Parts: sequence; structure tokens; C-alpha cells
Amino acid sequence: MSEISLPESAKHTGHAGHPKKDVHGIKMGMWLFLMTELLLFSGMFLLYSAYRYFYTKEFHEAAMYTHTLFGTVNTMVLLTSSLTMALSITALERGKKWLSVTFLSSTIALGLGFLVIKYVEWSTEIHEGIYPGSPMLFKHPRGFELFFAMYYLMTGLHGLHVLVGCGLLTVMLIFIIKGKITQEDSVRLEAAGLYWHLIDIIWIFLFPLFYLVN
Amino acid sequence: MEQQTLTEHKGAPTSYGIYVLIWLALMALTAITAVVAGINLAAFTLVIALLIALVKSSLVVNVFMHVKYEDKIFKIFVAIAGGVLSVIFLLTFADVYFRR
Amino acid sequence: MADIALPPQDISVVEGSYLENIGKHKGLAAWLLSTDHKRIGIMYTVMLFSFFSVGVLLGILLRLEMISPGGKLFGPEVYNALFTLHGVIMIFLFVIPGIPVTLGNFFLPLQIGAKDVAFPRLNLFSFYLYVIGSAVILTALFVNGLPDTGWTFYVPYSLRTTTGVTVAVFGVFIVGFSSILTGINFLTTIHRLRAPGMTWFKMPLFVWALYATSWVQIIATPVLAITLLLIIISRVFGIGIFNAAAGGDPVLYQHLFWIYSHPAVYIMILPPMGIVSEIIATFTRRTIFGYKAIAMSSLAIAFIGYLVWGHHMFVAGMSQQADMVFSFLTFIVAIPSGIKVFNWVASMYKGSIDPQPPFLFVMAFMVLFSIGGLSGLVLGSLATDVHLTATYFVVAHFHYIIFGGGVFIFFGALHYWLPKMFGRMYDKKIASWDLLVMFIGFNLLYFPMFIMGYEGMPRRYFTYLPQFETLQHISIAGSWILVAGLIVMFVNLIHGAIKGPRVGPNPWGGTTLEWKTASPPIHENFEEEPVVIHEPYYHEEAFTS
Amino acid sequence: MRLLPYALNHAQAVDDVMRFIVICSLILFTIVVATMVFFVFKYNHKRNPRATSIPGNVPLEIFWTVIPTVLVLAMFYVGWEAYLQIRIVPKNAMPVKVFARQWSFSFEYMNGKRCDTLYVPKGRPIDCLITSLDVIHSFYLPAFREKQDALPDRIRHMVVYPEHLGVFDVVCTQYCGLDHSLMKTKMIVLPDTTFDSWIKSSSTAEPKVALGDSTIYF
Repeated sequence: MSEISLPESAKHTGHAGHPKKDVHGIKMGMWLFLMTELLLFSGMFLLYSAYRYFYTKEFHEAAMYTHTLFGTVNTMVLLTSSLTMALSITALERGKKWLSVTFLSSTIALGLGFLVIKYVEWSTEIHEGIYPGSPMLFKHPRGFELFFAMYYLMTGLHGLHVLVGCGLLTVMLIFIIKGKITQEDSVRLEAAGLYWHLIDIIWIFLFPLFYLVN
Repeated sequence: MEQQTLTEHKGAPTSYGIYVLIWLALMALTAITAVVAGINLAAFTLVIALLIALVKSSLVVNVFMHVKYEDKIFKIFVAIAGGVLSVIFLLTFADVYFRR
Repeated sequence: MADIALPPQDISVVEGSYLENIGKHKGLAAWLLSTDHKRIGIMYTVMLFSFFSVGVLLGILLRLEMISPGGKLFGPEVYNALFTLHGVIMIFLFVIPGIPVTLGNFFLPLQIGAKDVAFPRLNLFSFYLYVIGSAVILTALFVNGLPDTGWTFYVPYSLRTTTGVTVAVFGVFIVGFSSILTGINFLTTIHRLRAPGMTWFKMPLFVWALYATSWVQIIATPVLAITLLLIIISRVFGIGIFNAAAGGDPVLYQHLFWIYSHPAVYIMILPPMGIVSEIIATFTRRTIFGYKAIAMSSLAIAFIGYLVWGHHMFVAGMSQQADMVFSFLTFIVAIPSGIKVFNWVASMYKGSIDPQPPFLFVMAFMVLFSIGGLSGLVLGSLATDVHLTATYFVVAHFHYIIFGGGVFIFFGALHYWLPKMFGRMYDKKIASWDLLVMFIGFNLLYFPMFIMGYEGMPRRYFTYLPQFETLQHISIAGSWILVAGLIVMFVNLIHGAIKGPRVGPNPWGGTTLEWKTASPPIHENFEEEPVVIHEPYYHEEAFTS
Repeated sequence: MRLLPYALNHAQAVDDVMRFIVICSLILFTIVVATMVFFVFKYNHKRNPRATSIPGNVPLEIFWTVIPTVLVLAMFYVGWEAYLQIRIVPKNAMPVKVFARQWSFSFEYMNGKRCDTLYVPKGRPIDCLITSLDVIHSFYLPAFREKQDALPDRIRHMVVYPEHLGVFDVVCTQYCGLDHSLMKTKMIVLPDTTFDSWIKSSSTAEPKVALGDSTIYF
């Protein structure tokens, strides 16, 4: 047991955790999780870019059929929700619990708003006969169908993340109201915020790829 | 080393003002992307749009997600993710680009 | 823990060992709801080896089909399902979770002097994801018939077959998330919970290996997740994302699949490499040769593992340029593995070698892993790969790496750490002789496959040409010898864990932190927080000469 | 290492690459294992009760990094060189379409003649245009050491140089479903004149040839 002696210099450089919550560790875990989310989407982005390379012309033409207005509005909605998310954390850190609750509620509302707009957009498109395997796409060259397959897959997966994010933020909202997340112990809200911002970042890239190629 | 940084970084400027400023910048950039798409710049349209997306996302990562104020290790994480992503894209395109 | 008739050399029974229940739960619930990393590690071990037994059984049946050239025993339908299940179970339920979730869970916190992993509840959650995922995979057997795609689920076949592929793929998807969460947990643990004084270069090499592995897990697995999700969506909604008739590209599927599955090979082999370093350092009574080189080559292997996936696709119809790039990078990746092997051999120089069973496993590993790795050079070379890929040669190659390299060290690690986990010792003599039996069986089983593969015997065939009969029969005989050895080993280990003679905290003279606490370890691992001042393999007498 | 009959010089090239890599590997393998066994014997704790810790030796480590690097680069180069032979299509090559489907191969010549067995003339390079009609298959000629996956809706090239008369096996090596193992046919190398008269004739009957003492593989 020669090693277990206690030189002063070596003391208390680490071994965080059990008595107090390891805030840094929780954030680190969240960041690592965000990396996996990023890589999850990157598989789709890779497919998209390869297909775009194979069917450049078709992708350009197909993108004419997406509704740029819906896309732009949704981008702004999501960016604003990111703002309210960040504001909510600041408010909590400054001890303004109810201001934080207000901001967080608006984030959730904006997230749901995004989903509603997305729903309207999808139904418009499906109504116009644009969906994978539709007779309308069948008349166009091959790349068309791939473009819309990618479109539905990627925006769908992103929408699913928005939905999960809304659920997560709702739990955080309840925690704040119940006093489980406080000014002193706000790391869970911060982690949830990180997740929400990542969803935003993914949309920032989806937007030009599907709405702005014409 | 990140071990020493047990206490949270309280020095981060988490003022409302900066966030609103960044938000305004993001909105402006979105507007620019939409407008640029209207002008026909052929192949450059996408390049410009993606560059703007890159600027926007780095604003979000650095300010909203606090990476600018956080520990070095988080910057390394972001770099690792970016590095692996570019490797995967580069090597896949070694096939896709030269495919007959 | 009242034990009758303790042997005289026995040390006193450990008070408060993790095997004793504390808290409000009793019996099985005290295990199933425990967030103690040691208990979770043991539960994983039980699960994993159950699946391993099933996988071995399927493997035996696969070999048995080759008893006669006509393949009359099962016929194609059953045979195709057998090799699919053998692959899926062995890869996704055994070797990929493998050492990290079992021994990694148990020993990572112990080796870095922590009380538990960073997120104990997440750890338990990962375990249940694994259980649910594997249950879903097994459900696939009873839905629409046995999946018959091979473990790679290549499109378009996996999209066309009517068997229960969707369910199986979904199960793998869930298991993948278990793997990701474990990776996140371990990385955070290593970053945050190292004992005072344990700087990065004082970490044991097993910890380094787990660190590199966890990176691969969290970065590569999501790519598999999305790929599998695309299969599910394609099958359920009929979206032709990979379907060539709709303009899709099946080769892109293979890219995505191997972007994960090649790094996954390093998930399988890096932890065993870490354990080899541990065992060598302990039984040579000296420090490891080139500690930093070994630690850094773990990271290097983890990183360049991302650069070589294309070597699974040399005949798949990639561009020539891609073939060249991937072949070149494949040879580059061989170098850090080579460095490790040389360092291990050099670590035996001027040691004081005590060839106990764990060390003998390392010696077996060195032989089998070298054969596996060197045969990989043949496959990395383009001209020879075109001939040998998708033949028995590949089957032999990856079994030498994964089974001969990885799993043999898994066994060796069980022999190394079992006294720590249960405070009892197995029969060492049986263990040593049994290893010889397994080693012979293994080589008889797989070496003939190199020859058959070179002669053009394709893999995944339920039948073969008469000229291969002798070699096939040698291989079948080898499989029986190997299985006999496996049975003896497990009986010996289980008997040792339950009834073996008690041992003290440090039966091998190990120097890393897990040997500084009781055997079996107490609930929060250490009586008092350990402080590290020396490098991990500090054998005092070897340093003071 | 002459386990298979040589069917063409490409097979010779592949076997040369194989021999080079295997010999290098055997040398490395012997060095590693012999050294290990020697150390275990020499530094057994009974003979050497007290170990000496040697943390490293930089020149030595550089040495055993550089030597393998040079070796593997050589291996890469010879493999790449030999591989190009089957991927670069010579101008005088005779194109033959190869169709793979569950679970058989069929072939179509440029004049539209179709056949389930691949007949080729001796001494002329063949450019196989490989495609699949359903899932992925693989077109494998063991005696020629050549293989190429057949993809649906895509055409891939593979060049074969039949230098000897004979009958050679063609098998599928990409798992393609139930009867994957039974998906095989023959490639028959005919004398030039026999092939020419067969290809021009409209009959689908098998060409009658005396293959003499040619190699029959499988």
C-alpha cells in the first residue's frame, strides 16, 4: 500500500461528484450526447450530398416545389425560440424565476408553432401530390423522388427532435415551477438548452439544402 | 486541465442584451440567405447559403451554447466532431466523385 | 457470508462487500435495481455470456452443416438464418458491448480510484436498453420467420426479403443506443472522476483503451443508428432511398454501414489490447515498455479506424480512386497495432515472468492476434483482396482477430480479475491445460479456412465441393475441441467464483488501484479516497535496482 | 504456393503478391513469437527473481515503426499494381454482358447472342460488363482470382484474360438469398476458331469441342 500516502500537492485535484453535483461533468455528458446527435444527422447529410452530386439537375428542379416561405418563417420561429431559451437560462441565473418560466414557456410555444407550420406545409405538399411513391413524382426524372424522400426523412427526423425537445423543456418547466431547478442548481436547464440549440443548428443547415437550391 | 475547473464558469457574460443582438444577427442572415437564393448566382448560390449557415451555427454554438466562455475541453469536443465529419465526407466522396 | 470450513490460509471475510445487499431492496431486486457499477457489470457479464453460449451453439451448427458436401443437414433456409443469427448475436450482443460493459463497468471506476461511474442511473438505464434491445432481436425469430440477411443487412436484399428483418434491425438500433450511453458515461467518468494525483499519463492502459473505445462508440454508433433507421423506414413506408430502381445507390448503404462497422472492430479489439498491457505489466513484475506509445496508439487506432471502412468494399463497385485510398490507409492502420505488439514483447525483456493462467492467455493472444493481423495485410492489399474477399479466408481472418484476439483476452481478463470480483480463486492448473486445449481447437477450427478461402470456397454457402471435405472435417473436429475447452473453462470459473478458495486483495501482485481495495471490493470501492503518486505499473523492487 | 491452376497471368500476379506478403508476414510472425517464447523462458521468475523496469527506448521504437511502415507501403504498392490489370479495360477487349439474378448468371454477346454458360475465346481479353437484375450478387472466377459485385441498375467492368483452354467455375460470393450457394455456372475457354464459328451460328447448342488435356477446375 505504499502508494496510498497523502502528499499535500496531490490532494483535491479531482474526485468530484458525490458530495456535490458535478456540474461540469453533466454538461460534458450533454455535449458528448450532442455529438452523437450531430453524427446521427450527418449520415443523412452524407446521403443527401451524394445524391445531390449524382442528380444535380433534378435536385435543383425538385427544390422549386418546396415552399420557401414556410421554410423561412420556420427558420425565424426556431431562431427566436433559441433566443428565448438562452434568455430563460439567464433569467434563472439572475434569480428571476417567473421571468425564466415565461421565456421557457414561449420557447415551448415557438417549438410547437414550428411543428404546426411544418404540419401545414407537409399537408399542402401531400395535397399537391408530392410524396415518395406518388404518381406525380413518378412522371419526373429519378432524382425527384430521391429529393423528396430525403426531404421527408430529414425534416421528419428533425421534427421528431423538436417534439422530443418540447417534451424535455416541459419537464424542465415543471421542475422550475416546483423548485427542483433553482438559481443555484440550474445545470439541468442548461443541458436541456444545449439540446434545443442543437436542434436549431441542424435546422439552420436543412433550410438552405431544401428550400434555397433554386 | 479541466480537472481543476470544478467550480462553474461564472464569468460568462449571460446578459440579455448580447443574446438579443445575436438573435438580430441571425434573423438578418436568414433574410440575406433568402434574398441571395432569389438572385441567380448558379453554383455559388449553394456555397453562399452554406457559408451563411456556417456563420449562423457558429454564432449559436459560441454564444447561445456558451462554447466561447466554456472550458477548452468543449472546444476540443466540437473540433473532434467536426474533424470526424469532414473525414467521413471526404472519404465517401473519394468514391462518389470518381464513380463512373 | 457465513462460510463453513474456511481454508487455513484464508483471510478474514470482507465486511461490506458489494455482494452483500444494502438498501431497501432484497434478493433479485437488490441486483436488478442497483446502480452500483460492480453489480451492473456482473449482470452484463451474465447476459453477455448467455448470448455467447447461444452464438457458440449456432456456430457449432453452422460447422456441422459442413459434415457432408451436399449440405443436407439443414438446407439453405435454416442455414441462412443460422449464420445471420450467429453474426447478429455475436457481433451486436456479445463482442461490441463486450469488455467495456462487463469488465469495463466493474473495473474502470476501481482503476481510477472513483466510487462509481459519472452517471450511475444512466448506467443502469443502458443495461436495460441492452436487455430490451436483445429481447427485441430475439422476438424477430418469431415474427415472419427467421431473418436471413447476414449481420450486415445489405440492401436491396434486406429490403426485399419477407423475413423478420425490420424487428431485428430495430433491436440492433436499441442496443446501439445502449452502447452510445455507455460511451458517454465512461468518457465523462474518465474526464471527471480520476483520483487525486492520477494525471492522464498515470492512468492504467486499460483505462486508456476504454477511453479510446468510448470515443469510437459515441461517434460511430449514431451512423449505424441512422442507417438501420433508414432500412426500417424503407421497409415500412416503401421509400426507395437505397433502391436502385428509384435511383438510389446500394453502395452508399454499404458506405454508411461500414463507417460504423469498421470502427466497431476497434470497439471490439481496443479493450482487449488494454487488458493485455495490464496482464503483462502484472506478471512480468516490471513496468510496460513504451507506456506512452501504447496509450497514444490506442487513440491513433481509434482515429484511423475511421479512415479505412472502404476496404470492406473493394469489389462492391466503388471508384478505383477510392479503392486505392482505402487500401493505402488500411496499411497505415496496421502500424500502430504492430507497435503495440512489439512493445508488449519488449515488456517481457528483463521481467520476472510468472506464467500464471492470465499470462498464458496473453501468450495465446499474441499468436492468434498476430496471425489474424498479418492475414489482414493480405486482405488490405487490393489484388489479393479481390480474390479472397467473401471467401472463407475472410471468415478465418476476422475470427482470428475477434475471437482469437478479443475474446481470448476477454477470457484471460476473467481469469485475471475473477479473484478480485469474487474474492475466490479458480483451479489454476485446469485453467492452464484447458487453455492449451482451446488453443489447439481454435487453430484446427479456423486455420483450414485460410486454405479453403484461398482455394476459392465462398462464405455463406450451405454446401461445398467434395474437394474441401477433408479440410471441412478438420475444422469441424476443431470446433468440438474448442467447445469442450470452453465448457471446462466456464465450469472452472463459475465453480471458482462460488466455491473456490478465498484469496487476499492482491493475489497476483498487481500495481493498479483495483488491487488496493478488498476482494471482493466494498460498496463504494475504497475505504478512503486513494491518492496516486506513481505511474500505474510501479513495481517497487524493479525500480530500485 | 500453387494450390490452384493458373488460368491467366493475372492469377500469377495475385499469387506473387500473396507470396510476398505471406513471406514478410511469416518472418515478422516468427520474430515476434520466437522472441516472446524466448523471453518467457529466459526471464522466468525462477531464473530471474528480480525484474528490471525499462520504461522505453526511443531509437528502438523508431526502428520498429519505420521498418513496418516501409514494408506495408511496399505491400500496398504491389497490390495496387496487380489490381489495375483487371480494372483497366484494354482497347482490343471483347465486351460480354454479365447478368446476375436470383439465382443464376446469364451472358449476352455483342451480336445479341445469349447463353447461360460463358464461352470465351482463348487469348483475347474479355471486358465483362457486370450488372444485376435484382439484388447484389458477385461474379467470382476463383481460378482467375477475380471478383466483382453485380449491382442493380449499374454496370461494372472486370477484365479477364483467358490464356488456357479449359472449364472454370463461376460462382456468386455476395449473399443473395435462399439459393445463393447454388448460384453458379461455368466459364469455358474455347480455341479461337471454334468460338468464332459458335458465336456466328444461330444455334444455341453447346459448341462441340475437344478440350484435350486442359485444366478442369471444380
